[in-house]
Amino acid sequence: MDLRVVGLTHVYAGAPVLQDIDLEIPSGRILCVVGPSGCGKSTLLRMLGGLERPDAGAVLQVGEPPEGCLNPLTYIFQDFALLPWRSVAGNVALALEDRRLGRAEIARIVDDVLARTRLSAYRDALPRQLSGGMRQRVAIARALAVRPACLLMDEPLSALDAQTRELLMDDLVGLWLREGFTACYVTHNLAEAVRLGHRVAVLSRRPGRVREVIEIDMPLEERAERMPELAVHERRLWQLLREEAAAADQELADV
Amino acid sequence: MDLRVVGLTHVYAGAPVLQDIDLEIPSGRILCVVGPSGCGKSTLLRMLGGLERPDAGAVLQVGEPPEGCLNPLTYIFQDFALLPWRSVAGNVALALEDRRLGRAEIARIVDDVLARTRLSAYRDALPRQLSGGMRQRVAIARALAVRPACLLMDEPLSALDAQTRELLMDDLVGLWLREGFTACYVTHNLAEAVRLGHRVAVLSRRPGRVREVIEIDMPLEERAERMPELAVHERRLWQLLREEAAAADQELADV
Amino acid sequence: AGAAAAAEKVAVGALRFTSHAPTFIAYERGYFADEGLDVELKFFQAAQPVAVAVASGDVDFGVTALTGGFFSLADKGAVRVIGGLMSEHPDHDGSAVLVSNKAWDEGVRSMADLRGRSFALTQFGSSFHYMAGRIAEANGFALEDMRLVPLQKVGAMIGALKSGQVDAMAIVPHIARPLDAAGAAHIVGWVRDLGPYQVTTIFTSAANTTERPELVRRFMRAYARGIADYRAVMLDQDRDPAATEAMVDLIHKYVYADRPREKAAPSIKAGAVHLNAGAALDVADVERQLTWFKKHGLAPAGLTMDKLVDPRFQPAGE
Amino acid sequence: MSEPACAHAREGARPVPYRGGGFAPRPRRWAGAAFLAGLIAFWEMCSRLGWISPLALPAPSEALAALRDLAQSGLLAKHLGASLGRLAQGWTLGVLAGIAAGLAAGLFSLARAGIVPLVAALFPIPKIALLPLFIIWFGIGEESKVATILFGTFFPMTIAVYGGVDNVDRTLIRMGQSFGLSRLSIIRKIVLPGAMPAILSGMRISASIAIILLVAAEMIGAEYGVGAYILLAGNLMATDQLIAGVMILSAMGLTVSWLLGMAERRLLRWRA
Amino acid sequence: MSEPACAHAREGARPVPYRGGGFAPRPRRWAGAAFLAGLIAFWEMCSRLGWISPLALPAPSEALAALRDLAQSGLLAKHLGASLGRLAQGWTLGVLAGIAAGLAAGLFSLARAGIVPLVAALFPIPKIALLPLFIIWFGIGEESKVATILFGTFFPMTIAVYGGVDNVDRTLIRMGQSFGLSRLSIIRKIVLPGAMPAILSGMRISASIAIILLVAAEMIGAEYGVGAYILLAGNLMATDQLIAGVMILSAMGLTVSWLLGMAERRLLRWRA
Ligand SMILES: Nc1ncnc2c1ncn2[C@@H]1O[C@H](COP(=O)(O)OP(=O)(O)OP(=O)(O)O)[C@@H](O)[C@H]1O
Ligand SMILES: Nc1ncnc2c1ncn2[C@@H]1O[C@H](COP(=O)(O)OP(=O)(O)OP(=O)(O)O)[C@@H](O)[C@H]1O
Ligand SMILES: [Mg+2]
Ligand SMILES: [Mg+2]
Repeated sequence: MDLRVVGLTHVYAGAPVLQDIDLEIPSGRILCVVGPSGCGKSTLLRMLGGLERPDAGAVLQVGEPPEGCLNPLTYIFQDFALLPWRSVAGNVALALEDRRLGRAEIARIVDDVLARTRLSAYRDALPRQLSGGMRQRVAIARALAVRPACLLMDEPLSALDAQTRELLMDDLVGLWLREGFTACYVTHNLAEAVRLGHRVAVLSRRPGRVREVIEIDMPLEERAERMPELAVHERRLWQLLREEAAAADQELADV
Repeated sequence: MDLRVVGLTHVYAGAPVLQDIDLEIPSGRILCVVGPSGCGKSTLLRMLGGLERPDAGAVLQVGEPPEGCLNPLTYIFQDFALLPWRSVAGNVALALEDRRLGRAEIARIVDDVLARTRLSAYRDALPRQLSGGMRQRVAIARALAVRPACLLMDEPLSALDAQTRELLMDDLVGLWLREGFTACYVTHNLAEAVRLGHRVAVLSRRPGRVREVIEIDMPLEERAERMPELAVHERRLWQLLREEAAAADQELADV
Repeated sequence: AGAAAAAEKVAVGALRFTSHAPTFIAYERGYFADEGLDVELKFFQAAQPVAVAVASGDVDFGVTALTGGFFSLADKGAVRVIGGLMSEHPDHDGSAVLVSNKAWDEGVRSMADLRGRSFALTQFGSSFHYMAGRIAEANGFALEDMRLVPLQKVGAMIGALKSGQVDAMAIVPHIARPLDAAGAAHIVGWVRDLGPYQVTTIFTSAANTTERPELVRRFMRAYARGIADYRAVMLDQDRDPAATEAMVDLIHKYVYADRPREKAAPSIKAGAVHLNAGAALDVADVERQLTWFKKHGLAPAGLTMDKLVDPRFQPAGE
Repeated sequence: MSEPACAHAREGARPVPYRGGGFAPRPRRWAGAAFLAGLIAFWEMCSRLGWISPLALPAPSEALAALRDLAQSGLLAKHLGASLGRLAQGWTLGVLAGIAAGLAAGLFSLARAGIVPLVAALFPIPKIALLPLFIIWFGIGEESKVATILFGTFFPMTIAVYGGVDNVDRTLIRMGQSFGLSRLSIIRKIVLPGAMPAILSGMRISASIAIILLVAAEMIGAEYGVGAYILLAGNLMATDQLIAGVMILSAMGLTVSWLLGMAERRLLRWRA
Repeated sequence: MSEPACAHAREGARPVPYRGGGFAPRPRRWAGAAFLAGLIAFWEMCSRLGWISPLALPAPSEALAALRDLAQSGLLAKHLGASLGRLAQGWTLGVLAGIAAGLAAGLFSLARAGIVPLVAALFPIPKIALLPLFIIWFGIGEESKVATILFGTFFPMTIAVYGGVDNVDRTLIRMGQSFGLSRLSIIRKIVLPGAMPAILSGMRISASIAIILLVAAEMIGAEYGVGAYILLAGNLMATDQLIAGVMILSAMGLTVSWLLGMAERRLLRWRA
């Protein structure tokens, strides 16, 4: 299932946020999106998932989601969006409850994803009893539980410690290798972007436009070992962002 | 004003979270704290700021805060803690309102910190109209506004884009050079830790203990240029955390 | 009458007051059953809802004072008066007129002194309102010369009188006497001195009078026996103490039932009132009342005696 | 959105299904007014066709005629003036006292221990049952009427406010403490605005209760007042006037609801 | 905490001042009961010393004596049974209908446009004023009594519930939609639990109102019932019985409040 963004434009209360975005996420590929804070990345992701209607343009899905996939387009929210009244297991189960799965099947899936996100010991804890990083892992576990065809991830690893992040990144790569999902991955961490993205789209400052899309050919599974070779891409991204920031500073100075 | 942590221990509902923590933050120094997610970093920070009472042990403050400092121990919360009903400027002003400053003085300080965090254009926006990164910048602006003697920062940069992060890190270094505040800085980003910390404390997995404290002698102002030299520290931290994670995995496997 | 076959179901609205005793007597002693009536008692907290319930057909018979609301229902063709029950009688204590200690100290000694004074009533259009009108009329001043204060409940009226917030009120003797005796207020006159007064009447729905006159007649016969029993014992309680105690026992089942009998008995005895023998109706006084209510805009102008009273159910004689 | 979608349709592409939206009712002013008007028209029709007996409910036109009579007699203004004065006093005092008590119960353990059971014990006491005692306590003047309304609004307000305070996000309070705000500042700037949705909801409820209690309040020696008018109409079984009086109360309720709706839109603008 | 603090005191060190805590009232069971008991004892004392005239308020001991008489006559159980039955029916129906209407008004624009003004217009209508009409509409049986309580609880419940629904975090709802939950699931699993604090607060208010309305409900043709008992006591000017009846109502209110407190602790455990 490919996703295609065509001429997408959005305006919040008179202020344009996204302008003429054209993007393509071919089936089984990961698109990373980077850009200055407030440039509209989260907004773009909401439109990809059908949670918001663009003012102009469209998000198209080409082809069918694969078998066994419970929720084709699945989010990981920037602010986690956990139900405070449900335990960790309950929050994960929520995503499965409308799917006509047996109780036992649900329990099995929940156990599985909690183990993969190293949360088994916190099954029955309430969100308020968890640390920030643990909450984010619950949100990731919930997303993994529905076997998504396309994952829409809004800085999914930002609150995690380096170690867990590394592990989950490996996990994501492994998952991708096994299941070949499509993904749009918003991040601020350029190392993450070059590690996970088949392509990296750089958005300009608000109103967000696509400034450049960088292709990275190296297979995902090799990247962990060949990080130094990726540095060139990281530097290129860094430079693009720096230019954006400089331009923004210029604007502010003009005001 | 030094901060000293003596034999600090805390238990949440029967489960120990922090155990026998001894730490020293000398006046004008920055202590970075790293550790696995859920090991009690935020809890430790709450106790440093007097927001929670430890079950045993104490947090001591040695000496007086410097002149002109409005709120000696100042937080930057992991989840921002912005008042949803106040505008950006109003949220920053909140911290100043109980201080017998004139209206004009408050407005001046607010303008100043909003400019420093590049939020001047969003003075009157409400939190719900801001992106995640912008919210975090508001929280930082609010903390800077009270000219703290000791900043207690809980992953203050995690939701920011690389560029803004770099700028704010420079800003923090600049601020520190000018005003020499004391700080306890919790982060998951090891690069940040070695860039900002005079010392870096590594906590073990839950229940958190101090596993090691690394001293970094290089002056802060030189670090931006001499990053490669810092790599050795970063690798050392990485290794310590990796061991913790391995041990945690071991435990989980045993369960 | 032929009771046995199929007793007719009849609902009677009742209030837990001693003045409703004939209802309880006729019910307990089987007088209704003798007439082939299968009576069900329905209890109310105030008389007006009984009239509404009769109008809506939920209840067949009730007892009420003549009030603005009742006249209005009669005018709508819903209810009709078929007999008289309680009345002021020269030989018996009826309602007394009380004044507060404050008014007494200011020199109010008789009903004539009530001009310019405040007078408590439950509601406008109630029988208390009418009594105030009679007092004014008999003493030669206008009703407007008194300040009428509606207080909804007898309890509230007494409270207001005791605390001197109103100057005067009219009330049944078994409340008036103890107040006077305790020095909480002063009796300055009796309503019976103002002339004959038909206080409460028996009524039924207009539909019953036209469609089931025979039933109404049977009810009235049974009711009259209840009244006769009551009069025989309660109006001269010392003549046959055993009968009196039996009557008190009967009434105590319905009135003051939540108090022990020994506490309830004095109240029941003191509450004995004058009831018209044979449920005879003082038609002339009813007409006088209707005129008065109409004059003060408290009854519909179009209401006639024909519409209000159905005289066919009056006993031939005592 | 439709054009590009069409352009790509032949390649088997279709727009991502829209799943968001909803759960955000927008005020539709005219719909509400039209609905009420329709309801009254329907009632009039039923009355005219004889589907509703005049004994059960007079036609709205009759009630309106009674209302016109009242207005022409000049008494409407007197009744309204008397009632609105009592309402304004009783409700304002009740709401302020309720906010104070609710805040105390929401903030202090000891206050909660005293206030919650007291409210639970005293709120269910019917004002009409206590009328005789009210007369002795507060007399038969304006005090007793204002007191009736005050007591009626104080309790629900207290409950709503402390429920709202309980629901204020504790991390915001911790934030205020960390900036060294005084207790009073925290209450004024964090707790009160945070509890504002519940306070407004409580004001909606207590305003209606205050209007209801007009009748009870004006049972005691009231010469003028909408409640007194209704009581008299009830005593005389003048159902057209009764309904006219009830319509005045309804109009008051609608006005208060409309004012509170405006206040809500202003004060809760920060909510999505 | 004290030992190390002392050890370091001579070096000029002092513990960081504790600024957190507070703003989290803990239930203190005994304090509440003790407070009420103290209040009643104080009242008794005032009565005995003659500071409160028996005219203004009978002593609690007299009311308790009346209560004992009532219990011994065997009527207490009958009164209580009748009233509790009416309460349970009327309140349950009113609460359920209120939750349904409140949810609808909180979720759908059109329902809101209809329900909000209707509630604003009908809630302020006093039940006592309509008693004559209630008799004609619902008769004098149990229906009219249950209906009185139902109408009294339905409106405040509706207001509380839609206020609560408005306050549910919209990002949680978007999350539910993003996982393709059905509308019903979102309402059941996200909106209802999110509005639960407001629903419980509304139940507190409506339960008290239901108890208040017992008196109004039992004005019409009630043979047994606490309200009927109070009305009779009022008619007969028996203030000791009046207060005894009021005490029964208070006890009911306390019981409901206690039950709801337990429900709150269970259902809202997730709150800090
Ligand atoms: N409801 C809203 N009303 C008005 N403006 C909004 C609203 N939501 C978002 N915005 C504005 O839209 C812009 C884009 O927001 P968005 O959350 O998409 O940014 P982002 O790229 O995800 O930023 P970050 O990296 O900081 O998360 C921001 O400038 C924000 O102020
Ligand atoms: N209120 C609470 N009740 C019970 N347990 C709690 C509570 N708050 C925190 N904890 C537990 O204490 C531990 C430490 O939490 P803390 O938030 O300090 O972690 P952290 O080191 O900041 O993690 P992160 O890096 O993910 O933010 C966690 O395991 C958490 O489950
Ligand atoms: Mg974002
Ligand atoms: Mg943390």
